[in-house]
Amino acid sequence: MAPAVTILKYVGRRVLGVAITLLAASFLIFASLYAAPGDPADFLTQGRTLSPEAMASLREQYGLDDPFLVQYLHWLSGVLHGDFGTSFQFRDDVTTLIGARLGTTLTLMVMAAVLITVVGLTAGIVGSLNAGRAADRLVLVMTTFLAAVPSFVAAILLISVFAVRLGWFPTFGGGEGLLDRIYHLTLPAVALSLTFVALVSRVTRSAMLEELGREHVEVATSRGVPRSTVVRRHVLRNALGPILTVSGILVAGLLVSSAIVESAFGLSGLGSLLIQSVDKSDFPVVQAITLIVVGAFVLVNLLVDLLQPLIDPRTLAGEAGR
Amino acid sequence: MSTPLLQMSDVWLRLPGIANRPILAGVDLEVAAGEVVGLVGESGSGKSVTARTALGLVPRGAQVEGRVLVDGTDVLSAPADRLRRLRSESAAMVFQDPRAGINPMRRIGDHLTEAARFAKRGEDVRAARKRALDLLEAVGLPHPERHLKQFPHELSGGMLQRVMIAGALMGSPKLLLCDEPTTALDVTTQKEIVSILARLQQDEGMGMLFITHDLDLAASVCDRVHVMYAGQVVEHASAKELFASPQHPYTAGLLASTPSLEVVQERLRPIAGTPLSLLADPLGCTFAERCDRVMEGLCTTQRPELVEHGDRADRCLLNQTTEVAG
Amino acid sequence: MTALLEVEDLCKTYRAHGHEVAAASAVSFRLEEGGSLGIVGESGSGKTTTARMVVGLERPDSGRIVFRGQELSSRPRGRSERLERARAIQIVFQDPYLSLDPRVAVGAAVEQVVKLHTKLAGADRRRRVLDLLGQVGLGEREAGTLPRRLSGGQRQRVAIARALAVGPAVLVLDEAVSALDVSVQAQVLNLLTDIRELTGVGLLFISHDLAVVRYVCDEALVMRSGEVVERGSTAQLLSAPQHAYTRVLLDAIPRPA
Amino acid sequence: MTALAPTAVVGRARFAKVRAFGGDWIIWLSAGVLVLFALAAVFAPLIAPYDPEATDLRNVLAGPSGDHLLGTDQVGRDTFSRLVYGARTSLVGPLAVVAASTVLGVLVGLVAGWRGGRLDSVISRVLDIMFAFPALLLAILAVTLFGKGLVAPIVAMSIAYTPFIARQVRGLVIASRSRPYVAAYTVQGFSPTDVAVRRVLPNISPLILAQATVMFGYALLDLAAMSFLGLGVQPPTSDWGSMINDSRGAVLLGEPLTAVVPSVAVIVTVIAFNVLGEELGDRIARRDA
Repeated sequence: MAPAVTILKYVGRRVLGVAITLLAASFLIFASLYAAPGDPADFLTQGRTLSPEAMASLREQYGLDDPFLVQYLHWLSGVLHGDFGTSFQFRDDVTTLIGARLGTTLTLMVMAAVLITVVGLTAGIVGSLNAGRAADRLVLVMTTFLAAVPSFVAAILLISVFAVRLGWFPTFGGGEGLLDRIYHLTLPAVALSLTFVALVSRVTRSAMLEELGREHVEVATSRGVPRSTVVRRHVLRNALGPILTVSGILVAGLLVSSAIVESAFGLSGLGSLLIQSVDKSDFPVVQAITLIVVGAFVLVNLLVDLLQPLIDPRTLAGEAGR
Repeated sequence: MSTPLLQMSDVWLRLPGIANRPILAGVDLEVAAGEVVGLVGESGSGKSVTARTALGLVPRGAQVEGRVLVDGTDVLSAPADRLRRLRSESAAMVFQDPRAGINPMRRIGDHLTEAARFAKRGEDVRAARKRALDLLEAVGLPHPERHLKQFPHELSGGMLQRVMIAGALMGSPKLLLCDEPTTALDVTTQKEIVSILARLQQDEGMGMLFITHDLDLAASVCDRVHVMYAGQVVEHASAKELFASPQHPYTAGLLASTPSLEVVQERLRPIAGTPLSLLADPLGCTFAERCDRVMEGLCTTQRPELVEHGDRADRCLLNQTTEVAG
Repeated sequence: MTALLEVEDLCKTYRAHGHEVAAASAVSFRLEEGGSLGIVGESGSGKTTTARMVVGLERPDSGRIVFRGQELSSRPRGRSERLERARAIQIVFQDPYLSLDPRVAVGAAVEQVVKLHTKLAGADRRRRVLDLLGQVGLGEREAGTLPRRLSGGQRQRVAIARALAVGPAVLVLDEAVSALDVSVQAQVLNLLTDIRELTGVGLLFISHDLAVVRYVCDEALVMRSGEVVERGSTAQLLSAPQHAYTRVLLDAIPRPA
Repeated sequence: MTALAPTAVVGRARFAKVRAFGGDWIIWLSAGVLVLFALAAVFAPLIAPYDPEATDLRNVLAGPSGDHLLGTDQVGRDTFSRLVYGARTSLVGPLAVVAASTVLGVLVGLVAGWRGGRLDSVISRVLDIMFAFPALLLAILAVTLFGKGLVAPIVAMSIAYTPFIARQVRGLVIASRSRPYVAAYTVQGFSPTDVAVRRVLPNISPLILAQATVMFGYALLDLAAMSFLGLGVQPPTSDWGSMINDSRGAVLLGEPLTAVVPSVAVIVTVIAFNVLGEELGDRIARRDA
């Protein structure tokens, strides 16, 4: 095993990188307010008449009379304390609004993630192990098709068939209690996952094929190691790195696609809140959700990075040299 | 003489869609216990494919004909299970590039003991580990205990090739196939690896097939040497005879092309042209278009057979016609 | 008398895996007009780093490269200095499959070099290109061919023709025949000998193969871990090696029993 | 022809590229579909039988007939005409995004990869930060700030797609930089800019083109999503994404045709772009193998 110093260096470098990225991202999101046409205060109120208290709290939160950098630091310290400000349309704490809707979105994400992992990986593995045969061609044709089906089309078609025509699933709503919620979220999760199933299975298939062609796989075979063992211990194991990396990048798309799916199914989650807020120019909410999505993406990828050395010991070898 | 460990007779291998000519065109080859047989030739001659075919490792889509017997088992028709047992117990292979041939994500110890743990059920893991330690020592690695826990990237190419050899010997094979085992290494490392291989071969009484493109190396390592060109064995003889009096123009050409350390050469006499393309499939002798002694009208229309002359053989119409004439 | 190429105390250190590796430490040698000098060594000996510094692909940490009495700058400024440096030294690399631009046909590859370095145009330029290809045994038929349609030996001939198109005084060959089959290698070795006689170009021939170096070169250096351990005429290096490492190297070369 | 090494032959035989669709027909079909849609977009006024925005409340959600080839929508507009006109907004948007992000990405990637050093570190760090903003999210943020319509999402997505091209170009350039043929150009006296722009760039451009082709499909999906969310193309202008959005009520009434028609158009176009991009990439890979 690599010395502790090396591991610490590796982890430290990644965590530092993530901190810089998050800081820069938060700055960009805050500064975007100034890219909007007009005075920030006018933009924020959009001609609405706010109560004097609300107006005061708005000026206070954004510190609109302070120098720019002070405004940013003030806002940032609020965010770090869990204070995302006040929503214009709901006249409520953004944090409270988001908290109320997080459950639906998280359940949806978890269900989609399970579908993507199980179906995507399986299809990719089956395809690669049968390269050139009928099963592989089927996987390729299916994934070519699914990768082109946008989540809102999938949503509409699933509603049309399974909710309207067959009546197996509800058309709208998030459900109450865990089981009911899962029942309500089944179609949305399927709609959300289709494209990603295709992408993950593509990546899995090509990573597996690449590993299958390696000489050490032939060496293992030449030594009488059974095929299933070779596939498990050398091919799949070695292919995990690239699969994980691509999956990490896909997380960004998944988070944003959930906005579409939630809108299509009338679910009350983070995504649909985002769209509503755009419609009402509710900047504090848009700002908060943007930051959460970016943060989630960055953290998931940090996790992927931290897992890499466990898969490929050479990852740390590069670090020792720095 | 006992039955050979490896016996290939009239082996053909075709790759439709990729090559127009057969990759192997009627290869005959025997390796007996305690014997080191060399296989030399340039790239594309079919040396590596021959060794892989001996273990039943044929490329997907390949059409194979002929008979390949390893230690009495017919490799080409053996069921998967029998083949697996043969690979883990009777025959093993050392590959050219140890960096590519050992899984970079697993420990050296895992590479060594894997076959024992997964190929044969119920094998004692501790016994496998003990044997791995012994073998690492036998191939001259300084810290066997530590190496077992290391990853491939922590070892040099020469050390890894020793690991590869130790891995091949884990199942105590009777037949060892070495596919250019030193080509990726420096000469000083090559010398060490070759002497390790020679010592182990003698100690264990293994039969060894030694593939190389280096004629001098083949001459120094092997008892008998087969020369391959375009998928055929064009000549074979004892190492000494082959280098002293090559009978096939290709063998002679190879020797004349090799710069020497001993003799001052005014000018090398290379073979003209380039090795036969996979897309070409000439009617006559595969070497005819490069041969400086080609007999027009004969060599380009007639495929020579491998004809024995005493304990050596060659595949050249020149030698056969002079024999008929004389 | 000034040498064609004089290399003085070239040093280059790399940082890798936390520690410093001296790829070349105080490498010095002289190549006379029309001479041929071999550099022999195993992997990691610094022979390729030396070659790359000599042709300007790598900046030495210290040391001088003097060409016909004039020091060559390690980072040429401006067009004329660049072209001047190019005309001093050219190089042929090891891998024939990677050393040619895959997009450019053989004739065009040579022609663009001729165009850069001469004022020749039209039919004159084409004649010059065919001349150069002819020198390496290639004809009009190959001129229109893309590199991927050529064999390894043919590609290496093109690489040589392209280097000669500059009209260099020194040609560096960095393991230029190592990747070739024996029979093809012999063809290229003979070609190099012919070109040296014909054009008087000085050869800096880098190889791990002592027998090949002996065939091509009058003199040679033996390198190990970035240092020159021995230098002398190739005949003397082989028959009476002075340094222990040279003897180890010679001893390791397989000879027929 | 090249004499292949035997091991190379073995490797190729075992893993000869398997394609979903055998033969070249799929490429021609994809190209044909795209040309067809492009022609429809250009000649929309000549092809469409009706004004795509003309409503006819006496004839809503009609099935296909001689009068209305693909039926009508919930306010009686001719679906076929809207499909044909919709090709304009649906294709022009992605074209703008892909063109802008490719030019920008090539520029940034080439500079970073070729110059290397500190400049490269800074650019790479900036690209990392940009990667954290998914294209759709940036488009949504842009709409919040600049208002609904096509312009804000197109600008935002052009920026969001840039790092994909930039990172690819940077990687390819760094790989090329150590290639002997590039070193040879340098040694022969060609100027660094000349080598980068006129020698290296043409060699990697087929791969960039392949990537851009695939990106076109994604850009189309993202822009259609914006229109579906009501944030992109605004009514009554027709667009495939907003057509699907408009059809939601009809779907719930059990009339899915108005949803199916634009959906098929989106899916077929994206498949065509993906197939073309992947085939292009494969061909380059096989050529270089």
